[in-house]
Amino acid sequence: MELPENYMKDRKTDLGPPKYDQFWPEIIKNNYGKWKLHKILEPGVYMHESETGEKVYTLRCAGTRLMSTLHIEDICKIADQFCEGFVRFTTRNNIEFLVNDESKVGPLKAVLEANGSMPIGGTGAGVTNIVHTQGWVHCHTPAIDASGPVKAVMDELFEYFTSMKLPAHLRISLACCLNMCGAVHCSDIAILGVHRKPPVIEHGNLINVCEIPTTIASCPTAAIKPYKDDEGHKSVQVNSDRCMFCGNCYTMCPAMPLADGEGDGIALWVGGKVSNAKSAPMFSKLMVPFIPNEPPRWPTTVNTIKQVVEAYAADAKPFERMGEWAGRIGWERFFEKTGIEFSHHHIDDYRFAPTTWRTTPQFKF
Amino acid sequence: MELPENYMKDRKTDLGPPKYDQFWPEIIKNNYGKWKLHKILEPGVYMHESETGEKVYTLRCAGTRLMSTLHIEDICKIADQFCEGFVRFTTRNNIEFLVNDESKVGPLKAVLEANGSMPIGGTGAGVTNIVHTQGWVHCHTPAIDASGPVKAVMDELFEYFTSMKLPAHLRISLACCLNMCGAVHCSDIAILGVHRKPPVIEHGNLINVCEIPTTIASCPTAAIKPYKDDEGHKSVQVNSDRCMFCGNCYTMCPAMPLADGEGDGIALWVGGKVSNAKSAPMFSKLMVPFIPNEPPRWPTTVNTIKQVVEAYAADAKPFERMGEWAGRIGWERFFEKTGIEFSHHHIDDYRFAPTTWRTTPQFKF
Amino acid sequence: MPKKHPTPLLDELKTGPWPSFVNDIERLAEEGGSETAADLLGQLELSYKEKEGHWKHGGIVGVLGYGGGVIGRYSDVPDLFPSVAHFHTLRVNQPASKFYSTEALRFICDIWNRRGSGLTNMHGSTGDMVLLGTFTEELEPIFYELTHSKFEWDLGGSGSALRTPSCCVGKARCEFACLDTQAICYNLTKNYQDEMHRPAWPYKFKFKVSGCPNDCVASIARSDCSIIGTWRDEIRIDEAAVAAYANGEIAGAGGGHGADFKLDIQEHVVDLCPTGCMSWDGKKLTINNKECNRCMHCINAMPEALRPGVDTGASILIGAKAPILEGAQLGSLIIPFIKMENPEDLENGLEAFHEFVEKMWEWWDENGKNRERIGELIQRLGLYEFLKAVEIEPDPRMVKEPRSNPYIFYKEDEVPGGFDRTIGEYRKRHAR
Amino acid sequence: MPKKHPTPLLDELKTGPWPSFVNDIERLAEEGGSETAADLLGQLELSYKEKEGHWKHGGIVGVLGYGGGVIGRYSDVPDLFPSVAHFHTLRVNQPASKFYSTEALRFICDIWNRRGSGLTNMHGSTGDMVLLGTFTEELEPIFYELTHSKFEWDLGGSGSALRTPSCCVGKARCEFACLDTQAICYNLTKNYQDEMHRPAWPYKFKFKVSGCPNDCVASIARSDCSIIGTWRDEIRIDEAAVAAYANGEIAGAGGGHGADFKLDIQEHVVDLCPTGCMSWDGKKLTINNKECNRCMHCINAMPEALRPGVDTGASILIGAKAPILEGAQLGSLIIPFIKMENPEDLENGLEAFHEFVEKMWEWWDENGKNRERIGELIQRLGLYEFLKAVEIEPDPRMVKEPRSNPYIFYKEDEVPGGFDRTIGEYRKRHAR
Ligand code: SRM
Ligand code: SRM
Ligand code: SRM
Ligand code: SRM
Ligand code: SF4
Ligand code: SF4
Ligand code: SF4
Ligand code: SF4
Ligand code: SF4
Ligand code: SF4
Ligand code: SF4
Ligand code: SF4
Repeated sequence: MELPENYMKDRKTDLGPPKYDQFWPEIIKNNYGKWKLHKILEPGVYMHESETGEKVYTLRCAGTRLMSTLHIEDICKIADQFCEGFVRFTTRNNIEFLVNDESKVGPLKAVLEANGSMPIGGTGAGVTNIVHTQGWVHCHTPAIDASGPVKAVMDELFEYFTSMKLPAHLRISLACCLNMCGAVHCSDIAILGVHRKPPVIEHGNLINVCEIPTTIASCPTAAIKPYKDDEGHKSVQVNSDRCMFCGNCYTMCPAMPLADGEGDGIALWVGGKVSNAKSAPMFSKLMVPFIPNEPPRWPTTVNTIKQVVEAYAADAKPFERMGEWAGRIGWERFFEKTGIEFSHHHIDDYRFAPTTWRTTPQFKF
Repeated sequence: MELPENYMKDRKTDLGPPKYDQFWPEIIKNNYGKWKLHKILEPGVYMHESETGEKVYTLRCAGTRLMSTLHIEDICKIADQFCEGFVRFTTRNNIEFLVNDESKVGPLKAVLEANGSMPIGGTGAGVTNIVHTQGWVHCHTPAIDASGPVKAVMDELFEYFTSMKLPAHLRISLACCLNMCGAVHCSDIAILGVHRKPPVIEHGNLINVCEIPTTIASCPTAAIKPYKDDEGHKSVQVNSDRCMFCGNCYTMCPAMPLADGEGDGIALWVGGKVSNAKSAPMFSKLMVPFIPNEPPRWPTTVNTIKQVVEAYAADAKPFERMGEWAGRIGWERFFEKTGIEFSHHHIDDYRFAPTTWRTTPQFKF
Repeated sequence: MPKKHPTPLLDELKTGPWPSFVNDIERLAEEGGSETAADLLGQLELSYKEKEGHWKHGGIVGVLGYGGGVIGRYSDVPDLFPSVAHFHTLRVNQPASKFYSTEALRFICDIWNRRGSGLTNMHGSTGDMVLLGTFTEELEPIFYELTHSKFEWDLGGSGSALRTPSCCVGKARCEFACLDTQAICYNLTKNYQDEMHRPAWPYKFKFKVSGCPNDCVASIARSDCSIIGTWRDEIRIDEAAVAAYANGEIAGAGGGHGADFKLDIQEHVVDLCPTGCMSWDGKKLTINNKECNRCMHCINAMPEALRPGVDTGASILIGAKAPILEGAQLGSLIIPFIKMENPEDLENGLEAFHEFVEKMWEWWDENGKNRERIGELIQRLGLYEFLKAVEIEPDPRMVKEPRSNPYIFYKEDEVPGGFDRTIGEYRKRHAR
Repeated sequence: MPKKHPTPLLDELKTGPWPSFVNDIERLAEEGGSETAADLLGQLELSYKEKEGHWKHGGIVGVLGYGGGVIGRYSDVPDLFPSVAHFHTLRVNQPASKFYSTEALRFICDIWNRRGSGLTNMHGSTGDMVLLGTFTEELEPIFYELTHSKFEWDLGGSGSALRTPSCCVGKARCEFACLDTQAICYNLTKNYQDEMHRPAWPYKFKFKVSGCPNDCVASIARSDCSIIGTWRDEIRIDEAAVAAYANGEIAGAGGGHGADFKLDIQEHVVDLCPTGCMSWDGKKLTINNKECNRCMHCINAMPEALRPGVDTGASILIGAKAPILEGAQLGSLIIPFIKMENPEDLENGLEAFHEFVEKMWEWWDENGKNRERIGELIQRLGLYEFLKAVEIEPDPRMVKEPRSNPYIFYKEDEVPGGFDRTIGEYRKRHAR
């Protein structure tokens, strides 16, 4: 596009997104709201049949999410070749190619396989893409990288991406700090970046970049107090005993960074879910309080997840999500069967802590 | 006993209670720890069989709890006649007569029936005695009487005391104020005395009978503040908006009574349990926020309880406690089936309130 | 004796099938000639009219050397009802599980007829025999008579002290009992007499002992320290009796649902087992004991066929209480399993348990605020602080589920390099 | 182009079956000749070495008239990696449910190759297309190009504003959809453009729309206002298909457990129904729809035999969010059922819902503290305060169970006689 000289003049705002239906392939337009059933034909390949008798075939393949325009161009080429020039992305950042004829499935698969960067899978009772966030690629508050751990974990769990042999869906998410942009708080397995050192404070500069009252108010545990350093700078100080490393002060005040190579790392969570199928949605629960950052392939994290997935695969019943399984067998059994260690960090001590304590002698030896 | 002149001299203290086993009838002594099974033969009459082959027969009858020495003497006479001079009281204040021979059951029953004040019952899947507290008979903080409502309710539910046709145990408790000496917080049905007016304050006298700082500190919602009245008396005042009528201030300071004929009355609770059978213990939940005091027979309270018991009796499955029933059918159904009204007071707004909100679209129309 | 005060309202509580306390008090007033009973009825009638109680805030009364056991009570309308002007209560420590000889009961009645109102609670909610209503000057004489009797009665607890422990009937008459409930109750009461009679704590403390998870003394809801019998081996199965249940020869639930209740082993037992660890093929009942959580349901339903195991002990739950002030609490599981051997031996029985109890009290005493129950203190400082104080390792059995919030308070020594960092070092790597 | 920075650590992420973002970025650097991509890899390698991020706290950058849509970002090691000295992100509002034409995608790519890093997130966690990394001076040109294109792209939300709504694929390709998810999402986005682009609230606010309780867009966990499709009539049953499942002719769960998964209707469907409202006699599947809570499980398990009803609408849940600061929240059920008709009509569709939304925002705006999400405000002031503000009657469907604590705050007008009492009156009845 040719940019006019005064591009600030003729502005358009408040347009909102393009209307969705212009991006629908013919078969979707024709059968909107008429779908009758679906069948997953093989991992990553599923068919929806309409009341009109028409069928649409979807091939789902892995999206890295962090992707270059070159990769998008690859996607477009395939969509042009097979899908009337349309493609969609799923809510978990996979790529979906829709074709209107079964005969196109084979050739499309062949092209995707040939591409090498678009493995097919992620449907049904398996592991699909990991919802994740920015990590060291873009954000200023991360305790871990995002794309790196995701790649390492998915390499290890790849067989579950391309198969449907788990008891149920297994949804993994990653967020690089407690802000949890990955909304990992309701995932079967969650990978969370955590800081473990209180903010280090730039007394000489704080007053220039932060408002002291707002900074003090930002702390949920009231750990922050006003302070004047030796050189007379007005600043704040943190009572380390009360700091739980949430990072909210740093969000409000750039002069209080938390990041630290030794202090930061991963906490693993388990047993959350979002769907309302059978049981109501559940929060993820703490599984491993801390694993140090181990770039580039985070082996301890990867192996721990693998270990838990295998224990779940071996023991849960069909349709049983991770959290339903742990609930049924009891958390004492969960820790026993997965071989994960239980520590005092697993015992809640935040606002609703007492509601999580066991108030019955019902337990398993 | 002849009291010596100087009875303050030869004191004995720290004796503890008499040893229990001196009060055991022969058959208990002989079979202690050897009991093998029990059979409830009819409501209020049950037999325990020992590994030695011996059998003990227990007749349980209603205790009023508030009882005169004359009534105790009546009990003693019966115990002398049939039970080798022993008798016991249950944890719910019923009276138990134990006999060592089936042939004694009939005559003992006859004597109890003749007495008129010792109805037999209270076993198995029925209503047993109401655990209760002092009310207007002894305590200084009650919002209701205790013995009166208990009598009125038990008169109405009497058929369930003398039968075992409910789905499961139904345990009713009463406490005359939020101190809950009846520990009504875990009962199938609980009758609770509640105040609804903030304390009225005796400014002219407060400082003589209360410590102001302790009084202020006693309030869980920080509703109490220091105050000086027109006449210059140091006192406190209460922010009515923050008062939840817990009465803790009055416990600490006699110059702040809450009791009020119009303000006080009954809240009904439902669905608690103590035993660990099947489900873990549960708290009772609010059923009716308020019913005015209606002495002498508290008809609204009595009828409401009856109504709920009948709905439960008609709909619950065998072995299902009140709270298990409500949990299975859902609380929306509980209110529908019992005909009780749901109001905003039923929605928790105390410390753990958010954990009680429904976080799923799973509900019943 | 003619009726002293007319009681038209109370009179309406004289009819109906449930025994009438009004009749009983009136009988005491009339047949027993008790002025106190008559005045009590009079004052109660006034309360029924006004819908307000008429007792004053209790003053401090008691017996020498004890800080509790007596609840002071005065009428706020003493001119109208002078015989209840004082109406103090004595808590007499009941014998464990509340068996009495008639001799013992009559002894109490005799004192109480002479020196008190003749009215009692059999029993108070904590478990004491409650002697309801006497004057201040009678307290010491009553105490003398109680303690110098053949039975050597003593007072129970009140105030910020150990309260009178109580227990279920247990092995004395229950086949489910996994504990010597009376012996444990007696052991604790005798060992902690000083803690009971001389209030020295932030607030009250209660023990209750139930022989099995049916918890017939409601310990899990009503005692700071709940002791509940359980077992760690296998449920005993009598196969012949199982067959008899299946054939309808034995009424289910020990007859507790009526003699004609036909137990369906699948529907009423197996399907209701909370862990799903039972199975029934129409012939054989199988229990996967490893997965059983010992809830008691199957045993309750088939008491002639199933019995608790024989390697018995207790689960200890801490912190139950009524709602004042932070809301009611149930006991939290702290010791999943502990043997409770030789409680009859007051010196050497229950040593491990006593040690635990004393560590707990010490921590509470040091950290508790005025009127803070131990359960509330644990809520305030966190379960782990309590576990450290009583030297017990964290265990997943202590929680329903692990924490779901990410707010972990790491201590400095857990983090390599500690907490001390300088902004200079940081800025070397990260420009402003 | 030769490699600008050596990346031995990142190179280890090039192998393995999962697509490698390192390969992709490197390809952009090499094949696409992007300095930015090369510098990004260099800086990321440094982070991998030091285990610390190298981005500074974002400054305030954006486009004129908008308070959001751009996240400012600067490197804290700009001397080493000058091409990522600025690395701002644009959030481009995705089309509802994320179908694209290749033309549309290529248009974006073209701008981004010329004016940005060539790196994207397809998509961000909220749902936007995220264009990752550009310089301040490029922002307005990019915005001009986006808005003046055929597709009239616009930015999404950021800051204390309405965030970009998103939805599941819905009726476009899902037989379970009870809502026109895209139309609702579009309706809300279009109607609330001002709220999206001009942050004026205490904090962020998110809508997400799922067509059924499977909640494929995770709305109940991730949106302040979660709109979930449901129905209030009966589950449609195709008896022939039920028989086919019973005979093993159709793989269970839509084939999602593998083609060879044999569904056992009793074990896998009826026994797992959370309300126990189904029964199966080996021939006929019966659903007591009145007791169904529409969890979707049976439909998920037998999609060829069972379908949601046809009288459809939405359940509205409010308050979901991540843990900062009071702990994570799930949405709480506020409107059990509301029809969501004609969302295509931007003017007159969804009027009742808009009214609700605006009342909610008004209350939040008036009462919310800085950085307080609506869910936290409801926690702070109580659910009933919120209900009053949105004029919705309390309903037992809003709670898992009623309150169990006795602490009810009665208002003066609920109590006969009110709160004003005098001690004089009281003392007339009760002496001191
Ligand atoms: C494409 C997508 C919607 C979209 O708009 O993009 C989608 C599509 C389908 N979902 Fe989903 N779900 C999608 C994200 C989700 C999410 C959201 C998430 O994970 O963040 C959930 C909630 C997960 C959770 O509970 O934690 C989700 C929970 C379900 C469930 C409930 C499963 C359960 O057992 O709890 C079903 C039912 C089923 O699979 O039988 C379901 C079913 C389906 C069906 C079968 C619906 C249909 O008839 O077409 C679709 C194919 C399923 C499959 O992958 O096997 N979908 N589904 C999303 C694909 C994500 C991906 O790339 O992997
Ligand atoms: C006598 C007494 C113990 C005592 O030391 O005094 C006692 C005695 C028995 N209880 Fe109990 N329970 C006694 C109070 C309790 C309490 C405490 C309470 O209610 O305050 C509970 C907890 C109640 C609750 O959960 O709210 C209690 C929960 C049970 C249960 C569990 C029932 C359930 O379904 O949850 C059983 C099992 C059963 O009945 O099948 C049981 C069983 C029994 C058995 C069958 C035990 C046995 O084998 O002897 C006894 C006769 C039961 C009956 O009444 O049908 N007992 N039982 C108490 C009689 C109270 C009364 O006068 O009515
Ligand atoms: C007599 C008795 C009620 C009865 O009629 O049986 C009783 C009576 C009183 N209780 Fe209680 N409590 C009695 C058992 C209980 C129980 C039940 C139990 O022990 O199993 C509880 C609930 C369990 C618990 O401990 O939490 C109980 C929880 C309270 C509370 C609230 C404590 C809390 O932490 O929530 C108070 C308030 C207080 O301590 O100031 C209280 C206070 C009182 C006071 C002393 C009133 C006061 O504010 O000072 C009452 C004196 C009444 C009087 O004039 O007779 N009473 N109190 C019970 C003691 C008799 C006995 O020794 O056997
Ligand atoms: C880009 C994105 C992550 C991603 O990689 O996809 C993101 C990135 C940031 N989020 Fe987020 N959030 C993103 C979706 C989310 C989500 C998920 C969602 O919307 O479904 C959540 C959890 C749900 C929720 O809203 O609670 C989320 C919860 C947060 C929070 C915690 C909010 C809370 O109330 O708990 C913060 C902290 C804050 O606002 O200061 C935050 C803050 C941030 C900031 C602005 C960092 C900050 O402290 O200022 C991040 C900028 C990163 C960067 O440099 O690019 N972000 N953030 C997502 C937006 C992309 C998009 O528009 O599509
Ligand atoms: S989770 Fe934290 S570090 Fe990661 S993108 Fe969100 S705000 Fe940034
Ligand atoms: S990290 Fe969180 S807890 Fe620690 S000082 Fe900052 S705001 Fe407070
Ligand atoms: S419940 Fe309240 S009023 Fe009743 S006896 Fe206990 S303290 Fe007194
Ligand atoms: S009754 Fe309770 S809430 Fe009200 S002022 Fe007294 S202590 Fe405070
Ligand atoms: S608690 Fe158990 S042992 Fe004790 S009486 Fe009840 S059933 Fe028997
Ligand atoms: S005791 Fe309870 S958990 Fe154990 S087998 Fe019996 S019913 Fe099941
Ligand atoms: S939420 Fe329901 S309607 Fe939407 S895609 Fe998932 S299954 Fe289909
Ligand atoms: S939708 Fe859920 S609750 Fe309803 S019948 Fe199916 S499984 Fe049962």
